[in-house]
Amino acid sequence: MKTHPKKRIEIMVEAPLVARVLALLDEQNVSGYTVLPAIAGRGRSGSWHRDGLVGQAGAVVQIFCVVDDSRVDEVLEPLFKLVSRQIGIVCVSDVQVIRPDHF
Amino acid sequence: MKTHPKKRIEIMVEAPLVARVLALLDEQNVSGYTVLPAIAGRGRSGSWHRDGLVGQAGAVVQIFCVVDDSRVDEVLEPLFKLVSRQIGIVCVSDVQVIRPDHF
Amino acid sequence: MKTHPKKRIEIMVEAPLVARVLALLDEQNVSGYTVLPAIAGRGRSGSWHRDGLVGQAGAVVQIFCVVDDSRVDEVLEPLFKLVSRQIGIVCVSDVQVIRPDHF
Amino acid sequence: MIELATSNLLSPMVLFFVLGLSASLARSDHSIPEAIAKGMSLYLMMAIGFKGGAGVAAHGVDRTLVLSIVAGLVLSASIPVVAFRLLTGATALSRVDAAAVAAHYGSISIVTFLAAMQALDTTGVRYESYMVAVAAAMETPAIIVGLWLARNGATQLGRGTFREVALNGSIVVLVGSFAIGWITGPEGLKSIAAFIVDPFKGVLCLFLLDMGVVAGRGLREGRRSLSSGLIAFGIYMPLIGACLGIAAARIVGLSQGGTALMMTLCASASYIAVPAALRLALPEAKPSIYLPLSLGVTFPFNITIGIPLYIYMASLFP
Amino acid sequence: MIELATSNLLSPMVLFFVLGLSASLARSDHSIPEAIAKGMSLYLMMAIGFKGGAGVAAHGVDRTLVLSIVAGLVLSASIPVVAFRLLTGATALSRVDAAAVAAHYGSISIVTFLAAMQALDTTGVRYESYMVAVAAAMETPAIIVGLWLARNGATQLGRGTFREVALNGSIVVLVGSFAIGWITGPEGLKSIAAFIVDPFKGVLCLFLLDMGVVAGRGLREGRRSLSSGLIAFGIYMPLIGACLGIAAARIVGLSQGGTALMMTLCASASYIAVPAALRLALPEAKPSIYLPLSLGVTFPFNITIGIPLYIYMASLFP
Amino acid sequence: MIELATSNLLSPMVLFFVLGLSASLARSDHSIPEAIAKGMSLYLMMAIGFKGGAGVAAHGVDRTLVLSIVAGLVLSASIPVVAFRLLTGATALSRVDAAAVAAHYGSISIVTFLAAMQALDTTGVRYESYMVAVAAAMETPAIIVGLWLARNGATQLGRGTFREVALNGSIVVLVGSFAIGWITGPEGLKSIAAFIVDPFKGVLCLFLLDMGVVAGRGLREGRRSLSSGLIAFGIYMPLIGACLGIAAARIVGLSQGGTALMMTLCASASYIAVPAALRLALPEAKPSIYLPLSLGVTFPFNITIGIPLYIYMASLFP
Ligand SMILES: Nc1ncnc2c1ncn2[C@@H]1O[C@H](COP(=O)(O)O)[C@@H](O)[C@H]1O
Ligand SMILES: Nc1ncnc2c1ncn2[C@@H]1O[C@H](COP(=O)(O)O)[C@@H](O)[C@H]1O
Ligand SMILES: Nc1ncnc2c1ncn2[C@@H]1O[C@H](COP(=O)(O)O)[C@@H](O)[C@H]1O
Ligand code: NA
Ligand code: NA
Ligand code: NA
Repeated sequence: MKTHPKKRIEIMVEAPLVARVLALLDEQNVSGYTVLPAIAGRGRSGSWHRDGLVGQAGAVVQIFCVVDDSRVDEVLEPLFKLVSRQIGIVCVSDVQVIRPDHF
Repeated sequence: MKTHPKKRIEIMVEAPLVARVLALLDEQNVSGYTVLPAIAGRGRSGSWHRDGLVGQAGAVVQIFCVVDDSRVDEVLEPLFKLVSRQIGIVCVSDVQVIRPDHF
Repeated sequence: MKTHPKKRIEIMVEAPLVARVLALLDEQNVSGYTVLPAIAGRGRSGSWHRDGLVGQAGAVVQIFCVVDDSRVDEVLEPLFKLVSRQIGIVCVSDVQVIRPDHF
Repeated sequence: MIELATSNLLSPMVLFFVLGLSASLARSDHSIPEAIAKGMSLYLMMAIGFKGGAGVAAHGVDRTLVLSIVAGLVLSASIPVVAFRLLTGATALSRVDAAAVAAHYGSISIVTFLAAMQALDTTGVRYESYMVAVAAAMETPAIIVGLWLARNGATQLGRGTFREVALNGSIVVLVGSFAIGWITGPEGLKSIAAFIVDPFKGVLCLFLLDMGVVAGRGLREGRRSLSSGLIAFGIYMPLIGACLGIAAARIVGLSQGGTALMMTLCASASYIAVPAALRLALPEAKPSIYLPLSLGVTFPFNITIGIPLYIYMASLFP
Repeated sequence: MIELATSNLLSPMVLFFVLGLSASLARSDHSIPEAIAKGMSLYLMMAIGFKGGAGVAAHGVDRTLVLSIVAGLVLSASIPVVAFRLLTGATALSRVDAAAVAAHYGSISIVTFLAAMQALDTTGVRYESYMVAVAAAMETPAIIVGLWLARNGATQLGRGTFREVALNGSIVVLVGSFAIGWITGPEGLKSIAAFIVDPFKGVLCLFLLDMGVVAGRGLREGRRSLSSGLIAFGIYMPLIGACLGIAAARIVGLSQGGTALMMTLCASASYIAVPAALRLALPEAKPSIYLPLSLGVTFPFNITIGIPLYIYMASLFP
Repeated sequence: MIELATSNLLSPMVLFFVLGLSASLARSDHSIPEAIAKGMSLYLMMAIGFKGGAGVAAHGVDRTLVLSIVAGLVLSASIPVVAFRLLTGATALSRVDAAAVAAHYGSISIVTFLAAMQALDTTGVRYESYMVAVAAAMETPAIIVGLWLARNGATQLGRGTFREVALNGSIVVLVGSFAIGWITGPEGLKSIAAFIVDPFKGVLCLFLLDMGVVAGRGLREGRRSLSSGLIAFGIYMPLIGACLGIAAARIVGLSQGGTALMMTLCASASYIAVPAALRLALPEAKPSIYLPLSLGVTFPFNITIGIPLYIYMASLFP
């Protein structure tokens, strides 16, 4: 099947910040995004585990967003500004999609 | 370590359809697949959030499946037919595995 | 934005083994990792489903870890030794990151 | 009537619902984990089914039981036809979307039913314990009729889909618990009453808090996707359903409380079983129409205003 | 006996289990979230531990308590040897797989134990409250013996693994709650009885519904992976265990109820602690054999037929 | 005092907390799913709020209520200033980190408050039912003052952040349930007492087991990241808070029980609302300092030693 190259932006960000990241993605008019749960992790700022927790602090959530190559920079720049002081990481990778018009 | 190229097919599909997608993957004799939960998202057909929900409608789930390059088209074609009218997206990306015989 | 190539190691491993895999990643001094939940799957050793389960046996969990290219082999070798007899798979893929010093 | 409405509106149950709804509309980050919502729903299904079954064991099966179930099946199958006519006449919905919405109004919302039972309990009006079986019977027929309407008279519900619909989790627990309650009778009920009877109302309050949050989310979505004609439909259709319900209840010979419950069943719209079934069998129908309408408009209307109204109407024909 | 069996089979508890099992075999999509299942399990462990400890505080420690625990340890360590012999003799399992299965039957299933206690409560037979401590004691020895059998006499349970096994969550809650119940005594029990005593039976019913679903899934898997010889083992091995249990109980001097519980412990097979431990310490053993066997065959057998049988057998030696 | 301390330390509640803490420090894999922890927290908020509101409905509003809330607001805003001075003087924390820690100690921990109420109930000391409203009032002011301290007097709490903080889930449920309890009064309370009153203490025990595990995790993290000066602060700061609390309570004219609760509120440190708010409004403050300190040091101190001490101190001024 014919597939078309796109970019997958993946954002690991602390839970209290999720609403802001999603608002930013909405502003950038990305075609869509998905939020995935995570249960534990470790990074420079220590380790965390969701089990037994009630509050949001100390948790990290994953957001991914498939966008067109041409839009990567537009999205990354404000995103990086938003999360640069926060706990988390941002990765970009290549994916192929079937319906290019969808993104 | 020597690694071998494979393809990772990733399917975001609305929850009521999961059983059908898995049945299709079984039929296609893929070597395996994994279903991951998602907690929220937005796409062309609006936004959704799992919190507080009892029913399956309005939720999207992620399924991924690592297959050999040679099998991608075989799997994608019926898959695309199944999900084309449904809410969701399909992406394909490159991965490397250690044990090629496993897939 | 300028991005830098890294590798994403992805480990699907049965839940009872997670603590050992994380301990190994700690020993290898990777800069971080994240554990993601999974809800169901199928592989050579049969299918599984988390729903309704109390125990850990029969569940598979996903761990991912972004590392520098130069470190992939160092991490993969002991990792493969640890999980080779267990249920699960290991994949490696390319990603781009913004802050190379982070990894 | 005013008194009844006030006492309903000021019950903990409805107030918790309003709390959840307001929090959601004020965009509070309040949220109840999916697992907890499912756990409570499971508990409520188990409790309501068991109590209903034990009630039947205590009072025996009579002709009214059978007639009520038949009436329920007929209503669930015919209300979608009425709704479909109204929708194709009064709104700009496509045939498929109109049929999808219609299916929701023929089927039922168990939580609305529970809230009505609780309101009757509070006011001391008695009702037939087998009404929960009527509720279960009304869940599915509307789906089949809805698909038939969508396909212009050509039903296409495959066997696989049918099983997926008929064996969906909550129906299994509801009907199964009803059967177990019936088998073990009042004795069985007594042995687990401290779990399924005593805390029931409190759990329902917490569940309605959650439902308020979810309904508020639906309402927010709906503000964007629903026309005013559709929103009006979400309010007058329950009233039409309730009228059909009262007529059927009188023919069947239900008690005053049973009549109010039958009206509630007819007035309520599904937002769990039918949407899931339609995503499988009628994917071209837009969930962004039927979900907000059922969940964000009709459900809050029934919980706050509908239920006391139906109880009042039922009391006019003693 | 017949009466006992019928009353057990028609108890809400067993009927909910059968409901879950049937739903699962009929491939209903019914499912209970993992978090809810874990929450219920936690509750049951806490309740049963606390009640046991408070019981010991009320009745004091006697010689039988110590003897029963010793008997439990010995049985947990010796039943795997018997099972291993039978398996290597009567089935085509590899040494490692036979040892893995054997370890499961030496260890215990707490839910089976709870169901037996509930059945005794219903029939009014009393039992020693410290039996829950015997249950806890029997959880681990079988694992060590199983590994020893697998490695041909060379145990290789590293210190890390041992801690992982011994400190697994449910043992900690069970033993900890027992200790707290003991310390705070009947006074402490009274203060939280509305939580851990009154709704207990109802929660157990809901949990057994879930266990039925899970067992049904195991059974479906097992149909593919288990030979008929193994399935037979899953049914006669509990009976052998029960006989060893009755002998030990009589030597120790347990009451009639305590005897039935000791039999149940010996007859039941682990499906939580042992599988997790073996995945760590004996990864070459195939979980597709031991999990379906323990969960899909022995567990349903014990819940439906085993328990009334053991109670009956215990009543023959007053 | 000794007696009070012993009876507190040997209560099921504290013992379950110690069980969780020990299991966590022994690195047991014991864990309670996030959803269950959230569900229990929701239940406790709902129950405590409702009971408080129903209490106010029964006893009426008086001058002390208003004064207590004003006192709470003032304390919540001024304790961070005291804490900030101590931290910048006695530890090597940066300005921003000191302000962040200070904000935690001005705000409150609801679970500590619940444990104190339960301890009072056990010893039979009465308290004002509106204290839960004081608790709610004390949650937020400390955050604003903390940010002001961090920014050197220039508050920068955007409107968005403010709404996120003020409408956070648990405050909404607590205040909402308080309002509903007030509206529906003792009548409403009676109707759901079997859910929110009877099992309350048991649920609190289970929740404290969970909190023990979480606190143990915090303690383990803290061993690495906290200086001994900070750990000392985590123990003497609650005592300073309690002294401020007792002074305020005497001025306002609270009862003996109310005084102990006010002291507990002042002594306790937030670990839910404040950390989340600070991650949004003050991301440069290190959570690896404030979380372990509040959760791993102050919280266990208050639960085990603090609460009986505050109750004792309050009893000295009848
Ligand atoms: N190299 C990595 N690979 C995978 N996940 C990471 C990595 N680094 C950080 N994370 C995740 O991001 C969270 C925050 O990272 P940090 O800001 O480095 O503390 C961690 O707790 C992990 O869950
Ligand atoms: N570009 C995207 N990136 C990530 N997830 C997406 C994207 N588009 C859609 N999704 C996910 O797929 C679901 C259905 O998409 P749609 O069919 O466009 O409504 C959304 O709710 C998202 O969870
Ligand atoms: N090809 C695959 N694609 C995605 N997930 C897989 C694949 N193979 C195995 N898995 C996952 O890894 C688990 C263990 O695999 P196995 O060791 O093959 O039984 C499975 O249950 C799946 O969850
Ligand atoms: Na209806
Ligand atoms: Na056994
Ligand atoms: Na404080």
